[in-house]
Amino acid sequence: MIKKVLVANRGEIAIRIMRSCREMGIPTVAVFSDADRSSMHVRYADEAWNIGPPPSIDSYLNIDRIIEAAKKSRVDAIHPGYGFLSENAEFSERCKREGIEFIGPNPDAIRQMGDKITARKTMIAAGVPVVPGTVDKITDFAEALKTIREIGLPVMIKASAGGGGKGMRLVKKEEEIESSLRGARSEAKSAFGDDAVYIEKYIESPHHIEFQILADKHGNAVHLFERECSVQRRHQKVVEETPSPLLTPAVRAEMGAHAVAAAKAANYHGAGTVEFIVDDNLNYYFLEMNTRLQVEHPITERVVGVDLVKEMVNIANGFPLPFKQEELRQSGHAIECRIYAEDPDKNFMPSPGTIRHITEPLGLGVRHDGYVYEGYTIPIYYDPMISKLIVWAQSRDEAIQRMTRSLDEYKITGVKTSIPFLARIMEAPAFQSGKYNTHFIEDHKEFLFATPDCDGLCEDMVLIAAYLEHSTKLQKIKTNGHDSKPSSRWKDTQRHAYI
Amino acid sequence: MIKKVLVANRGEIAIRIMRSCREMGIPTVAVFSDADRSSMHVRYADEAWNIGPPPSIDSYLNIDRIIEAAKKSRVDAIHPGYGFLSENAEFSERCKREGIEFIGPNPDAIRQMGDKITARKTMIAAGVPVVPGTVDKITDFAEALKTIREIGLPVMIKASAGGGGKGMRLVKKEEEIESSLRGARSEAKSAFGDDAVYIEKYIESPHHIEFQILADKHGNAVHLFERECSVQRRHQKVVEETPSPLLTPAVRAEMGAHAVAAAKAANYHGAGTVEFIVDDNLNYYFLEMNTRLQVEHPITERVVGVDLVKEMVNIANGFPLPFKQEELRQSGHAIECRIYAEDPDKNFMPSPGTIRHITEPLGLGVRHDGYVYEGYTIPIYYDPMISKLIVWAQSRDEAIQRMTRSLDEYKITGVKTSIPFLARIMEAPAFQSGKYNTHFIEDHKEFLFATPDCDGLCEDMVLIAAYLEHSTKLQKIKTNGHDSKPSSRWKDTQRHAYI
Amino acid sequence: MALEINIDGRTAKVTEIKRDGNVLTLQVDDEIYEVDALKVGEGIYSLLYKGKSYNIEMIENASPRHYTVNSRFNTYDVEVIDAQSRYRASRSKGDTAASGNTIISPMPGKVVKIPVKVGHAVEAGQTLIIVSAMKMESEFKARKAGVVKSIHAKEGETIDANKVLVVVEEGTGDGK
Amino acid sequence: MALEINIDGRTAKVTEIKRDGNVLTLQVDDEIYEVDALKVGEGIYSLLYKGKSYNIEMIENASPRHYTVNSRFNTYDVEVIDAQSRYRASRSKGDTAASGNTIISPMPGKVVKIPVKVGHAVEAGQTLIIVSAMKMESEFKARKAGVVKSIHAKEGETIDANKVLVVVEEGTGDGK
Repeated sequence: MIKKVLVANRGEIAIRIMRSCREMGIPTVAVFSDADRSSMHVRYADEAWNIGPPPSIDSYLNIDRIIEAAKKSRVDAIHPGYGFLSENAEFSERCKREGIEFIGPNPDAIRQMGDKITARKTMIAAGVPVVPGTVDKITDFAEALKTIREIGLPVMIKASAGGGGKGMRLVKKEEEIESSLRGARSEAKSAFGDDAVYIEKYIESPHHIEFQILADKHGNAVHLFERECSVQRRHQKVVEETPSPLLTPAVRAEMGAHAVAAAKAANYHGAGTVEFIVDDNLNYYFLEMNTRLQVEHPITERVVGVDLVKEMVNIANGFPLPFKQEELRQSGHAIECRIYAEDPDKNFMPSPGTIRHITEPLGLGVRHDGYVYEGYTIPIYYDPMISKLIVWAQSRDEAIQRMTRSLDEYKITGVKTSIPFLARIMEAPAFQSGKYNTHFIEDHKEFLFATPDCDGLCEDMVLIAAYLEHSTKLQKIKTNGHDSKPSSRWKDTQRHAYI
Repeated sequence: MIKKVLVANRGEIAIRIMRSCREMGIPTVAVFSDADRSSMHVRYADEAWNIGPPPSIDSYLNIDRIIEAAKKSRVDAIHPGYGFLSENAEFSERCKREGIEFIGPNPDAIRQMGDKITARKTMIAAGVPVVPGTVDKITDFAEALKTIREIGLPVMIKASAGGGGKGMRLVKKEEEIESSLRGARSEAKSAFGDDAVYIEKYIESPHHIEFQILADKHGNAVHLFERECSVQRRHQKVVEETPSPLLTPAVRAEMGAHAVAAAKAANYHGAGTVEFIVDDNLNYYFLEMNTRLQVEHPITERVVGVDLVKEMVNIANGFPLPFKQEELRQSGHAIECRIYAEDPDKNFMPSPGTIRHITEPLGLGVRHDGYVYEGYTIPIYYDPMISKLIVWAQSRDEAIQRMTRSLDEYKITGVKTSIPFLARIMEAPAFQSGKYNTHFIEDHKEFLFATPDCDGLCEDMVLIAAYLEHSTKLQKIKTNGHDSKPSSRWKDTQRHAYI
Repeated sequence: MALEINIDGRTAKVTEIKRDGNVLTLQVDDEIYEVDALKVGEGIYSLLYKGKSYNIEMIENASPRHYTVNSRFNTYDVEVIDAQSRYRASRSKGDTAASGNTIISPMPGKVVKIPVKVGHAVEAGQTLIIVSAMKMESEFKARKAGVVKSIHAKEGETIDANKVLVVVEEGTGDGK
Repeated sequence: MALEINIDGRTAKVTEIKRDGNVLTLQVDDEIYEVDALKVGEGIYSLLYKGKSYNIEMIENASPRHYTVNSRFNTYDVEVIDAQSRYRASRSKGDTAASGNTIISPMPGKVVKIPVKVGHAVEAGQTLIIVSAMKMESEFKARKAGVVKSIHAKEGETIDANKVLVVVEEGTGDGK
């Protein structure tokens, strides 16, 4: 039985894990870099140990330091969260060697799914559909031509030694095949000295839909339905929802069964996510498997009514899954928005800094997983995500309305955030209709970055607030650079003291 | 169709109502007294109008001022919240006369349920069980004796002109009947000049269990199951939960049907609550009906999955109920804790003041309905309840664990709160076992007010924090009484300005 | 710096030995602690001692030297004893304030009623003033018999916390 | 007091006429407003104008005169124009800072690489410095051709926002 857990992470996910552990009566140990002494996860944990300098490579990615902290605090398990060491097979293996339970899959499963080629081969063997394409590289022109005709247009030709877009060609028309193939190969040859290529089906309006799975150590596995993650920028998810507005019950059941098959093929245990790419006609293909807890796991928790972290701990303890597939249901609709400290108007440039004020959204159907607080300085070293806002409602429409009002309530000053951008997404007709794919942000730039019309009045109100803020600031310079509010409060106290 | 709503209330309930209106796309209007300009509901609303001086009688209870604000802002409906004018038949009537929809029952239903005798008679006529006892006052000794024998012991004899405990006798034993009756009557005679008495069955271990009902204007009514509200002090609810750990499915269904019958008997529409007193043997008796939204409504919302405020607005709009009784289910378990600004160690003396710091509990299964913020001064004029913490989990045990960790996370400085007291309730074996009644706080004083054992170490840590806080304070007096933190932040800004 | 601090009846001496960034070395009575201490909000402290994480909330009471302090599982009554209060305590034997017959408001509120007047003789337990805050009325009573010396509030007046309201002089009233 | 404030390109003059508690009378260009204005948190304002409730969040930008401002539905770029900046703008025609060939960090971060040295001739668009913050690298490039005059950061150094990093003097390098 796991009696004490070290959480090898920081930020909101460290706290989210500690919350479930605390509810289970399991004390937790935090680790922190020099940049994170004031971070919330250090206060939240029952114990906290410093593991080195700010850069991740010296602290949160430093296996030796983390194992050292685990031994010092005598934990019997480590939860890696997401990111950092969560998909590091070496770390999972090291934990095993040190006699510490790694709350996640075994090293082999991590390795098998971490290598794209191995993962693809495993899925094909398990009967899970993968994006049609060549498994091995092609050096022969005629063979390439034959493969393309088999797969059917459009296809993507990729240099097998490639990267950075070099030796890559999208082929949409029959008459382009030969010239594109020739072009890709010669570009690959000159760039990498190797003209071998891969050929893959090109999905035109791709949807990114993933399935949550849970598997125990006794061979039982279930899926907890899907998450629609097609609202992305730079391949990073921005908004997720469940159920997906695209899927039909039949396709959902089929994909879920494939996700379970994928987990079983990898001999998987713990929580994992099977990602699919889906086209407008509901053809779906295995993309990859994430062998860890996902950022967007809360929407699944809300709609299925399961605490995924507690299930992970129970699985690590060797317990069998407490439910069967047929006992799980989706109830209502959940949406997650990721709040980043960034400036949407400046190409999403990171905006680290000190939080001056937060008003958090509250009330019915709102879950807020965050870690920043007033006076906290967001370090420059780590991810700019500061919180996740999750709402639930009976229907998708109501969930969008609830997210809109929650974003409305959410006020942060001190740093710039993606909140106004997320509010625009909720208002976008394409999002509201549920008809969107991974091109959504690119395709609706004009709407998303436009400033909605406002009468001169509200502009004048902003000017008045600006006047107030700045004139107070100027006043303070005159009166010696001191903030008057806390000092007057202090004077009140003084007055009381000497009555 | 309701297009704009004035909320005739303040604090958390005003905001809670505005949230649902906003989600429905309905603009809201706040009203505020002179003491509430800085209160959150003023900022939350789309419009806000001052309605007078701080005392409630001059503002939140001032019908004329509220109607005036309603006309000025051209709303077509008023939501009264709870407390203040919510159960005021005159106000409901005035709204009707002014052509403003009162989001609540009609004046007759309010009156009928507001008068205890009428309510009792209505319930008896509708076949709803009431506490056995005399309906009319008894002046004849022999008749009193006969009535007591009919009702069965124990009974409570109450002076019909009475009050303040005078002329009141609890009779537990057969041989006490005559002397108690004589004593009560002579005490009543000398105190009030009238020796008439009422006789009522005395419920020894009373549970306070209420049923939420919703009724539309077309004669449809459903109940949304029960709320167990037996954790009380001075007849004020402190913790509520649903489902009640006491009820069986059969008794629940029976009581629910009676609650619906009660609503129909009163020709009721809107949201209402039928309160029952229940003994250990699951005998239950109608106590009263609250003709308004209840403080503890969120636990019902969470377990049934319904937004009660939205349903109230829809009912006011004349829509039929969107569900039938058989479509409603209880899913999981919810608990609410009421957070008061009060000092549990000083007989719950109110603790108004300025909030210096808040850390709000977040994460899976937590709902927080509050209205105070950092820097906000809680006025002395109104209710000391500052927020409600609601948790949900699959099971009752897990819900208690979740509430415990949420109370743990909830940190407020500046004013004293009931948070530590609530945390003790969650830890009390009697509460955890689910076997408690309205005597719970009184019966477990020793446990609830005890300071749990702590090694000398944690006492020393408190001393160290006290040292830090106080020595910083003394330092500040020396350096001119100014708080150093904001000023140093300001200096940073200055430095930037002139680079 | 050193402070004498009373915690739930125990008086302890806290002496600062060294301060190195967040890391403080302090002596509490005979024990020496090296603690990583951080103020993370108004009245909120995060302490790390030998890896253990302690979160302490300091809530100022009616006077700036009195605190109600919450640690994770406990609530403490803490009072800093300073030179001034020791001095006051030593010389104020006959002082009405020290003898506890002065009514000081423990919270802000509104004066509902003052049923006595200056010069009135009052008995121990007699109500001197009724204050209302947050829909609850509190009666403040004379702890000893005496004569009302002064009244510093009016009915209907809104008062701050820690304000002297009524002072009663010991002894029986001489009808004056 | 009066301030000239630029909002998304429009320059407006805001003059305070009267202040009575929370209630302010202000003139914005030709319009006169009586507004009930309250600061409710750091950078958070609640305004009531003719009953309408406006909530405004002021987020300071790299300089204390620049703000990003959120109202309920809009985000604005706001800059207060003060005498000093007008003065600087008027006299700094030939100034490198004003001509925009000085790289100033818009955010705190860590210097990853400085591919140029003092004295190097650089072309417009050439990368002068790469700064990393929150797992994202930003390249800062020369806006015009010129010569690197000074460098105020080192590779690996952690820098604050609004720090001058690299100054480029206009003109071609003379090989010096």
